[in-house]
Amino acid sequence: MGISEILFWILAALTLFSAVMVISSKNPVFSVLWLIFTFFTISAHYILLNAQFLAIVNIIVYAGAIMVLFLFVLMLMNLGKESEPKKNRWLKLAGAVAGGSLLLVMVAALRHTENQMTELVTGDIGLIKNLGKVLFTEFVVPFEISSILFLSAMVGAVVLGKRDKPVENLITPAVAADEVAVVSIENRDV
Amino acid sequence: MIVFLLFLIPLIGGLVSFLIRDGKAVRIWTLFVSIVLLGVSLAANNFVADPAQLSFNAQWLGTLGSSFSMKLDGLSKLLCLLTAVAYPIIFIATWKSSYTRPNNFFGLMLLTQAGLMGVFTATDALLFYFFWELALIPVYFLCSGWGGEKRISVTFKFFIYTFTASVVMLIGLVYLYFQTPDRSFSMESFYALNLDASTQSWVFWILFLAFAVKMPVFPFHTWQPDTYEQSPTAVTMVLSGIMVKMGIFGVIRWVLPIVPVGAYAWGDLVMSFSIAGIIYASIIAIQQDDLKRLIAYSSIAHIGLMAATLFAETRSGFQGVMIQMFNHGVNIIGLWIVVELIERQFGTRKLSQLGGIAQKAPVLATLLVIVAFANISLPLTNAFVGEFLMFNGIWNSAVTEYRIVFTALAGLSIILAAVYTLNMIQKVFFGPENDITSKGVDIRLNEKLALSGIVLLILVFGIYPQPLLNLTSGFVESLLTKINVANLIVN
Amino acid sequence: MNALIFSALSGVIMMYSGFVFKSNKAIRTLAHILLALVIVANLMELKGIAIFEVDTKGMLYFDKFALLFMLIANFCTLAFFILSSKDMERVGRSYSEYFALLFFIIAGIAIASSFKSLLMLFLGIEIISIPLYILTGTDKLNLKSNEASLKYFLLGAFSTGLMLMGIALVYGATGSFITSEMVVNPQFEVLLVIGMMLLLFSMAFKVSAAPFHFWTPDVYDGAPTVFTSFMSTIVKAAGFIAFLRLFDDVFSGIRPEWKILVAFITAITLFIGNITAVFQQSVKRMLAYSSISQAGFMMLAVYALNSDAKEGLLLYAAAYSIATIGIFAVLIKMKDYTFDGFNGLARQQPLIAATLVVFLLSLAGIPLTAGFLSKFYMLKATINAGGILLAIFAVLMAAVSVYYYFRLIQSMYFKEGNPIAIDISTEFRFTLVALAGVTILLGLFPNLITHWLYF
Amino acid sequence: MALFVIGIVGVLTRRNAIIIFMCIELMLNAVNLLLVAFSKMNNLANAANNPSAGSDGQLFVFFIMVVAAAEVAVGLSIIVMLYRNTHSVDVNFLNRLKH
Amino acid sequence: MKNLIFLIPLLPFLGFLINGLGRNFLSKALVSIVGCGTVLASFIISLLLFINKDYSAQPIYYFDFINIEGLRIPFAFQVDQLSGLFLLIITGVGFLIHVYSTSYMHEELRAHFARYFAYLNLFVFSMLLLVMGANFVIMFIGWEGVGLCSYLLIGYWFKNVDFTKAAKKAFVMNRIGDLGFLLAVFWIIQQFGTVSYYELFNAETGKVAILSAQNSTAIVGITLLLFLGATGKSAQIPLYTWLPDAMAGPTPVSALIHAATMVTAGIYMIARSNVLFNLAPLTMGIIAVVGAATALLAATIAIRQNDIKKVLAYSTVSQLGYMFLALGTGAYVAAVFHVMTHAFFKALLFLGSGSVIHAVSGQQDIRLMGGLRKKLPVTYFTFLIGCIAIAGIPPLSGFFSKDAILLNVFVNDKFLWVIGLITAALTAFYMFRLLFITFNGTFRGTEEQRVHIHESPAAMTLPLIVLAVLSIIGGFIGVPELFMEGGEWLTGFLAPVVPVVKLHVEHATEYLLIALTTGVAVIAILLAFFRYKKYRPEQPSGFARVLENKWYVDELYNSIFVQPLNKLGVAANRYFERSGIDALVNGVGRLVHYGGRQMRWLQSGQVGNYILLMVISMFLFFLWQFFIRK
Repeated sequence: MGISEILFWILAALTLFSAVMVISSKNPVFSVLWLIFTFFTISAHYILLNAQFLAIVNIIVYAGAIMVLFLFVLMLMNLGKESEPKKNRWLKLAGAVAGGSLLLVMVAALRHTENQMTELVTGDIGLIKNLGKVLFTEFVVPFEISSILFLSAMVGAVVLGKRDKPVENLITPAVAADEVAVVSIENRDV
Repeated sequence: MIVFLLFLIPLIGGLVSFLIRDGKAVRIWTLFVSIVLLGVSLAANNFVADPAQLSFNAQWLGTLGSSFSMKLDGLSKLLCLLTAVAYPIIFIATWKSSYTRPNNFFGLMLLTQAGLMGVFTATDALLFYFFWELALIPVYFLCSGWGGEKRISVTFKFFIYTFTASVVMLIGLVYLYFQTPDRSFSMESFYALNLDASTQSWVFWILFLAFAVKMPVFPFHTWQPDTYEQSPTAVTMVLSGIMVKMGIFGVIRWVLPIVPVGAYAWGDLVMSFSIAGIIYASIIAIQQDDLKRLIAYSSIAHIGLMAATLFAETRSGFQGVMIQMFNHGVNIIGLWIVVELIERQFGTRKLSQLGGIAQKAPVLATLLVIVAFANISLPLTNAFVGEFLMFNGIWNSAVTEYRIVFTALAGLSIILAAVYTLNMIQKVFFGPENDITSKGVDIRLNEKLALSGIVLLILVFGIYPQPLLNLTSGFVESLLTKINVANLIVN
Repeated sequence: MNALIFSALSGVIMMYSGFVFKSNKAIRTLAHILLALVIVANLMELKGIAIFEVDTKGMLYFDKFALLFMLIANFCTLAFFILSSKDMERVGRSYSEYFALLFFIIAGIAIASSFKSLLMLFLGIEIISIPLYILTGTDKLNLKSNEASLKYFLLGAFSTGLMLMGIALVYGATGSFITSEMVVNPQFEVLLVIGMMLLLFSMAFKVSAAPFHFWTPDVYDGAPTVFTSFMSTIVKAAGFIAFLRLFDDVFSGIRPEWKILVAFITAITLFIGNITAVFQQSVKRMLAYSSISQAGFMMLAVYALNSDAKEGLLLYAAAYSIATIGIFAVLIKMKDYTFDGFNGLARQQPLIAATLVVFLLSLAGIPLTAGFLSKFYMLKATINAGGILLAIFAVLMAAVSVYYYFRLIQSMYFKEGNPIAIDISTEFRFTLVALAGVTILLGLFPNLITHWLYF
Repeated sequence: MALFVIGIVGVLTRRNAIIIFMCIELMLNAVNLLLVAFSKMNNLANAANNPSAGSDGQLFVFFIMVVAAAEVAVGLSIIVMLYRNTHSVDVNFLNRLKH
Repeated sequence: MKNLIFLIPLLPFLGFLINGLGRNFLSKALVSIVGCGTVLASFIISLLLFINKDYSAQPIYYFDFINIEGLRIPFAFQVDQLSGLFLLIITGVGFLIHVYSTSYMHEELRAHFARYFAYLNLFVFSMLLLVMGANFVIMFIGWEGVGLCSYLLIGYWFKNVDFTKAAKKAFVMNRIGDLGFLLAVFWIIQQFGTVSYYELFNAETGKVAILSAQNSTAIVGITLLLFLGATGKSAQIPLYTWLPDAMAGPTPVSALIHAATMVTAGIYMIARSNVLFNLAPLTMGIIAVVGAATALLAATIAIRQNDIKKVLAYSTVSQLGYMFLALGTGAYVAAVFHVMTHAFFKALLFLGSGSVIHAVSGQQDIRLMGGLRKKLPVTYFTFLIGCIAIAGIPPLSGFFSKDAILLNVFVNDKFLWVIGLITAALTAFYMFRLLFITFNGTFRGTEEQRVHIHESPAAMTLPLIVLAVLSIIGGFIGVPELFMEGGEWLTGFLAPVVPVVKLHVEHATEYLLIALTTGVAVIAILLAFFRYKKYRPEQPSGFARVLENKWYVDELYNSIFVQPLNKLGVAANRYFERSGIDALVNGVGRLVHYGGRQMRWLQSGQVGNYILLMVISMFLFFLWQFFIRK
């Protein structure tokens, strides 16, 4: 059991723990914070898997941009306090049980292959240089296409936010943040 | 080519009549079209010998293995003739009935006729299905648009019932299509099929169901009395005079030759149900107070006999069924005309409210009595020949062990038919007049004309049925060959 | 590729047209012209003339099937534009943006119908979905619209998650996203199966097949009717094309694994769609359920997965889209969306009622309409694939569907009432009649569409 | 895998729209992680001679992030819009559309 | 002469058409001429045939009625001795009845008068078809035709609901028998492949003779079914109840039905197929027993009837029973002989009773008559002759035919002979009871009627006289050889159709029997004379009441057939049709509807539930895929 493996197990445990905290926190703000923590642990996983680029992007985009956006919206709506009414206990239980059983079934189905998944390897494909090359050669079409996606998301945000002044102001930065994120990624790649 | 005309004339005539706004003009136009069609049909039956003229073939839906092919053989000739004969009579008989939006009404009537002609002549299964529905849809609109009080729900039931059965039939046809070696919907390919016994037995049901509902065979008959009751009489005439024949026609053309072994295997069961239906419908008919319902149940009984005979698979039986299809069509249209006249004059169809009309309308009474006796198949009326041959067919059947029981039970119908028909005559025409009927007058010229036409047909084919028999004898021969050969192969 | 690029560009143009033109009419005209251009481009490519040569590295492949479907989709969109684009004015103020989003969706459809890489599938589906989330919510002051939008979004995102998981597992099992390069590692076949199932679920979600259909009625009902019209027809058909392609390209090797699953999903979809539609009082909601039931029929294509199924799916897409767009176009004009709201329409607007009848008959699958033949193709394909019981179940459900479609006919023709229909122009009538004509024409000669696949 | 299911459970059990949304993000991350792992695993053999082998998986992750970002933008704007109208983000409150 | 054969039925048919279509234009005189003339012409042709002995068993072919492969039914006539004899009876007696009717029905409206004659002609036509047909199917056409005509004529006064009901009853009862006939025809077709008499019964090539010996069940079946047909038409147990009710029609119609036509059809048919029946001893036995039973039963009922026509009607049933008794013992000739004599005297009696009814303004109840002898001398005298004839007093016709029957029965079965004898006594008794009550004593009707009583016009009395003469002399064509050298002419005449069976009876026995029969009859007459010489209405009691109510057979039929059928119909309609089958059909629809309503609850509108349901179904799919399927 090498060091990386020990690290892996620790990280995995941390990830799962924080994920559970995300869904079980009463206060949404804490949920967000736990989620950010989860993203960090996942990034750590990426590094373990030698995908450094993704690790960084993950932190920047997710933990940085997206989660801040979440937090922002939460604060805006003043939902910081526990505002969630009691959900039907049975329904909750049913949800948990159903999800749990799904997990069990899937894991059971996958049990032959489970071992394989934990094997870690090293390599340098995760490096920005290599990825960038591939992205702009082989993956250029999807890359361009994803711009359509963004355009539509942008238009959508505009459409949805247009009428009421206060909210419009709020949404626009969000779009801007996304744009920034994309731009930053592009810059980094190049 | 002439067979295509049989379909084309009513189609175009129907489409044109939608455009004629004037009520009078559209009546004249549709009558004209139907008479022209009658002429064509007669010509097709009598003067056209060239087989190329009697069939029509055009490329259509080639990729699906289907083509637009029609043919006039003995069976089709007979039924096309019936359709062609019935329409002018119906139009004449209902000349005085007023309809809102007459152009739509008559247009739909002619479209129905086109569909019927198509059903009777199509030799391609998919085309057959098309026409099957084409005949159904206009009828739906006719019944729902111009019918009685409860028309909407009743017609709806009728429509969904028949539609459901017919789509199941479609599955059967497609299944058969995949069994043909050349992947074709043509009748010849279907006839050439030789499926194994177990397949045949379930395919039989899939196909038969649609026809059973259409005929209708007990216990699929419950849509019928309601529908007949609620439909406008002209439509009821089409429904009962011609459309129910589609079911029998379907069995003859699309069931027996294709799945003979299936038909053989289930023949006893179907016969039992049909015959139970005869008795059942007759018993109920005796209790009916509504003229239309009474006739509807009587029709169920008659059709039950035909259905039972089909599965006896004898020459005499088939001949009987065929001639009876024609005759029953004529007779029941006659009955409906009478009902129409009565209802229009007196505003009621209730037996209990009528009576004594014979004094007020002796001509009507006389004509009705003749038609009614044709309905109970008195000798020298047309129906006797058919029923005689059919009973004989069942009696002499080689495919069922219970032939004697079947004949005897089916024979009860001639007694029960007498009971309800005479009941009807008695309650409607005889006895003293009452408040409702005392105002009556006798029928008008157009009605006399239509009824006399019917009576003439009844008597002519009652005394000299041979032309009709000859028309179908060749067809019956080939049908028997197909069935027997197939039975032999399997046994 | 032509159509994809043209439509994407058109989207961009429309996005800015709002700044240039102030009149809605001008925007509308522009949109029509652009769409016509897209269609021309599409036709050219179908004829073998490509304006743009783009090497997609095997990620997109514009074969006849895809192109033909795109053509159908574009034509239907054109019909939709002509019939209903004027009514989009009533939804909200961002008129040009709506068009932009619609064009983006068309681009997404182009991707989803021609993908060869799971990445493209994912992107295509997302490009279709995200604008739809937005369009659903465009009636901003209407709580129903808001609610529908959120539901759609949450559930859609959830299903995206499923889809991604599925893709990841398939990738794990095969080592590639490109469908032609997939090599199944026998060791991981179970991964492949799970991935397949997850993809199946998410695609079933996108095409609203039961039991993943729950969003459909709510969203279709809540969305502004104009957009419901679009999303329940063209978009759904595109989903099916993608579905069919996915299972044809990727999972045809493990067909025994999913055949029964698909059959089961098909059966429940048919059942739930039809049975629930029976009880609806609102025509709009009825159409939503009807779209579920129609989806059940289209699922048969996935089940059968043969050439009949492909031809049939194209025909089905055309028939179903035309009919539904036509009905929605009239529905939009009505004041009252319930069945009773249609009472007596035949008296007031005989022509429109007649065309509606054609559309309804087509949806119900009555012969002489395109709807019949497309259903027929599906049944044929199914029976060919051995699913005769499924076929019988399907037709029985089709018979149930007659019930609710004919209720509308009954309302229009056989009941008395005074329906309020607004703003019916000659152009509108003309287009409706033309669409009805197309429906019947396709019902008589389906080859008009299907022969393109082979010439 | 477990992460994925936790996401699902989260979606199931919470009724705050934003948290549900977050749980979905969690699911996406689980996928990402898995993809990266697979991209490694599948290219164990040829990692040495082909430097870009397995990059498709990682790029896919990249695209997922892109899409997720777009989704977040749209999703949050929808939530905000709804909040504007109802002052609630409770999904159970959303039952005007049913049957 | 043979060329004219087709005219025999055609003429009455033409008469029917002319009168039927022209009923609104033709005057009564014209109608009468057409009606009577056509029948007369037929009679003349029949007579010419008889005189020229133009009889042949070869069918005269006209056209193919039904011709399909394996079954050819030509429209052909066969006029041999048997049918020739019947032709004479039908057209002859029929003509007289027509003539009688011209006067009897004179008060009817013109259109109805014409209608009446049209029906009458049609009746004759049908009956002619029945006897002339060369095969069973043509016979069946006539067979049903007379049923139809009886229906029309019985219900002639259609305003009266009871009359139309009687007509209906007649037709339906007949139909029951017809069904038997029809089934027999099918069986014949199956067994022999033909329905032509010539091909079936011909002595040389007849298929019955060739094929039948091997399969006696079929023969028994066929004959039993044929007999069932005969019981319907000829009013035997169990289907006799329609005949007394058939009195609802005008009296001449009763005469026509009872005497000349319809009811004799059964006898004709069995005599015609004697070859077949001879092969089925079992059937013969049954026929004899049924015949005897009917004869006795009807006779007992007749004793206590008070309606003049009903007495005659039951007498007819009883006499028909006699004929069947004869048939059952193989005495076809005797049966036919009795048909003929019966035709004479029963027509006479009916027309006489018509004359009486006519005289007393439509009154039919004999309790309200009496003392008519003086007022209606012709009627009385002819009626008396009729009574003597039917009672079997020598040398009137009834004596010979009845004697022939009883002799045959005596040889075959002593017990049945005793019944026959009792019946003969009862016959004599009730006929003379009728005679005495009607004509003797004093008039018991209203004053108005009394004033009105008058003898009928010549058109009515003339036929009475002719028939009376025939009743007297008609018996001589069958005088037994015992009395006259060269007797049994009828047997010889019919020999080509009915093979001669020689009875071996001692002359002494024969004389004894004759004496016995006559003696019994005379005693019965005397009894009747003393009892009813001075009739006073009396209340029936005990057994008499049972008789007056006809043994309650109608009520029995009503409660075991008619009522259950009606109840079944009501039940079927209400419970099975509406709430059974139809409810099932509608139930499917309702189920769908209900299902739709329940399904809606799945669509709760809650996102959480949606996802939960999705996840659960995913879970189930996984479970199925990986754990259940394998």
